[in-house]
Amino acid sequence: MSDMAVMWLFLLGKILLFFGIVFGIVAPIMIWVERKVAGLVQDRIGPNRVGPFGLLQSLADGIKLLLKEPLLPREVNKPYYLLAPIISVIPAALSFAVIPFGPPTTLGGLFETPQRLQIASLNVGLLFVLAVTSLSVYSVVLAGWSSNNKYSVLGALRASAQMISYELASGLAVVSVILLSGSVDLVHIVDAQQKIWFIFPGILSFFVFLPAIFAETNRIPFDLPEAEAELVVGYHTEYSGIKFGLFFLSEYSIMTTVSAMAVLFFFGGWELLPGFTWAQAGIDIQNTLIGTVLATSWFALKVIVFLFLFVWVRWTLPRFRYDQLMGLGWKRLLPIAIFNIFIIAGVMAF
Amino acid sequence: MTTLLGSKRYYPKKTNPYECGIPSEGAENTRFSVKFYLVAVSFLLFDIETVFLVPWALSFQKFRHQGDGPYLFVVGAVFLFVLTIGLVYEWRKGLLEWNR
Amino acid sequence: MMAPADILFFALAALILLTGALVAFRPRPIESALWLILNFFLTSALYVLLGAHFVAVIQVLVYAGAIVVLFTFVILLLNLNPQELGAGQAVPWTSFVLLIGTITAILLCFHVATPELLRPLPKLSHPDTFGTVESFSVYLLKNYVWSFELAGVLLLLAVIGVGLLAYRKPKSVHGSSQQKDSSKTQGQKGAA
Amino acid sequence: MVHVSIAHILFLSFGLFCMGGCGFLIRKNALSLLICLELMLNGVNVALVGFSRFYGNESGHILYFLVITVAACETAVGLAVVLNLFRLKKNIRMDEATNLKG
Repeated sequence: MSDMAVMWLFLLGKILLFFGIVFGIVAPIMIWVERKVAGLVQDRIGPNRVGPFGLLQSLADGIKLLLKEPLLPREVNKPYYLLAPIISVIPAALSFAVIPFGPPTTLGGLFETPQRLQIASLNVGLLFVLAVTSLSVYSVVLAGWSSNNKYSVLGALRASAQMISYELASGLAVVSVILLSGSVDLVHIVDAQQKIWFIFPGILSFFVFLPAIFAETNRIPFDLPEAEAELVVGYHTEYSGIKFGLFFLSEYSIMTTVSAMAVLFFFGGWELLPGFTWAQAGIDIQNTLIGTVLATSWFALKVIVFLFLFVWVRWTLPRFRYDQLMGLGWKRLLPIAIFNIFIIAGVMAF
Repeated sequence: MTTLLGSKRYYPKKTNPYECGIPSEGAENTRFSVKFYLVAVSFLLFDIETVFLVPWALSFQKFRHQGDGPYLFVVGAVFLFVLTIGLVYEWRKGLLEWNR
Repeated sequence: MMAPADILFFALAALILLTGALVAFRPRPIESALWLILNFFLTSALYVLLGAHFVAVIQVLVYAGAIVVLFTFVILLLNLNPQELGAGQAVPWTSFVLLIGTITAILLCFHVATPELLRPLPKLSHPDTFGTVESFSVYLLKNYVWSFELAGVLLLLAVIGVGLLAYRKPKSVHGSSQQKDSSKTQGQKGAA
Repeated sequence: MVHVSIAHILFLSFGLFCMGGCGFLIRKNALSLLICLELMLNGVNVALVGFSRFYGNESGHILYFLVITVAACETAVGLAVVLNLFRLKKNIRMDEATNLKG
């Protein structure tokens, strides 16, 4: 009975911790970092009034969005208009749930068997993430269509066409990861990288995956759907207040998810260094608490590097033209991904 | 939440479709290019091929341990070849050109 | 007392039928499509209940994530008004209710007459591996290689078919004639 | 005391198929027709997965895969036809698509 209670508390703790971290800390801090880096790149200060170094700026913005007048534009299709932001949060939250954020652990002997540090342990974790992220198209389409504004519809069509094109490329890149690891369980994929990180054999698929995740999150240099100059801001033109805030929040949380995916697939998750495991460094990440904390922080650090890359790229690169964007997806990344699968399979077979 | 907290001061223009401050022009229900359909349809067909590749990729190591690696490679290579024919067809036909 | 899994099954079945009815009878195609997504989700949950984990994921990935996306795209692209859609019904639906009711009654008699159909589902011999991706993949590639390859060929044929249908006259697709057409329909709308 | 049996699964499958079929026959626009066709295929899929569970082997899952492939191809080509129909007639009403009628 007490074991059950501990299990439930552990599960509850995982859920609260993770959602708290992601929606309460990571996303707001990401927004703050984004604006600070923007300031840095553009040689200005960025937010500096609210809290130390403007750290509480996101909180202030959140409160502002919450307190804003709930505006319902006249032409919109009400139920679908209200549904779209909620739908945008669901894939973001669901895809988080299956990402392991640390090695399986006994938490320093608290449990008999190692527990996985993920909210929902699925043996089809990778496919689940692919399936759930493919649903984020709907929030975009729904938002654009229900807004009944031509900029919104055009922005939504562009955004979703771009998302599905690059989803294909990232899907094929992931096939080569499956080929290398022989598993679709995210923890097993990390375990398979103890000898060698998949960035080395799968360098090509990484270079397919990276632009693909940038494009799927609609970030510069792939932010054409939002192209302020031509399309106002795209599919969420008609949204304001907390409804807009939800889109914003889910964008940043999806960014965190895809960064975590990139680290899990290609950079060994919480493994220490390529070819040099924690065990070789004399640290037991499964049975000691300190080892678990170290490995988890190491994983978090890798994810943060990726997130920084997102921000850095945004403020450095210009925007693509739409035909260039589609051309890149279909004529470069897709053939490269297919070729890459062919090569990896060939090398593995013979 | 916002319904409780937010202020409610509507005036008619506020709820107009957004158009940079000037009144909206042109019909809202414009029809869009068929290009978007082609992107979606290519995505659908290639997505299913990807889904078919997943079981193949997953069982590759298992078959390799049983010495059936080359066999599975040929199976996958034929499938990939068919997939590539489709892609080349689209390319040659100009399906992938956005600025036709 | 019913087992929780059984209760869940019946609840899901009821919801699936409800959403199915909404798909079939909502007037606008976009609403049908949205209910169809929910229907596929619930069906996916049902598949998990039936031990088909991989199939459940594929249901979401392919049906909800790709096929219905294509539908919504076309619905958005055409952006049809009720008159162009053809409002109303082609045939009164009451006749079908009668027909389906008859078939259901016959089926019901058949089920009651064959009691082995009403027995609880048998225990699985390998409940841990049944329906997982691993066992599915090996089963597919051991026994059904030809179906695997032929599915690829079928997809290729679909690509070619779509190419032929949609690409017969690339100029007229979105050249000047398309614009003329759309302006004409808009003019009609304005007049009406 | 009610158990889930193969009969229940088949009834669900049959129900879905009928909903789809009913919608298919009474709707006038081609888009709804195709959507209802998906619903019918989904009903068939439920039966396949149910039988797979009943017999305890995965052949049904494989058939499900093939059905999904066919469904995708059918949707792709069907929607291309609908687009062409719209280009020709400026509507997608099935009761007006009678060019092939003798």
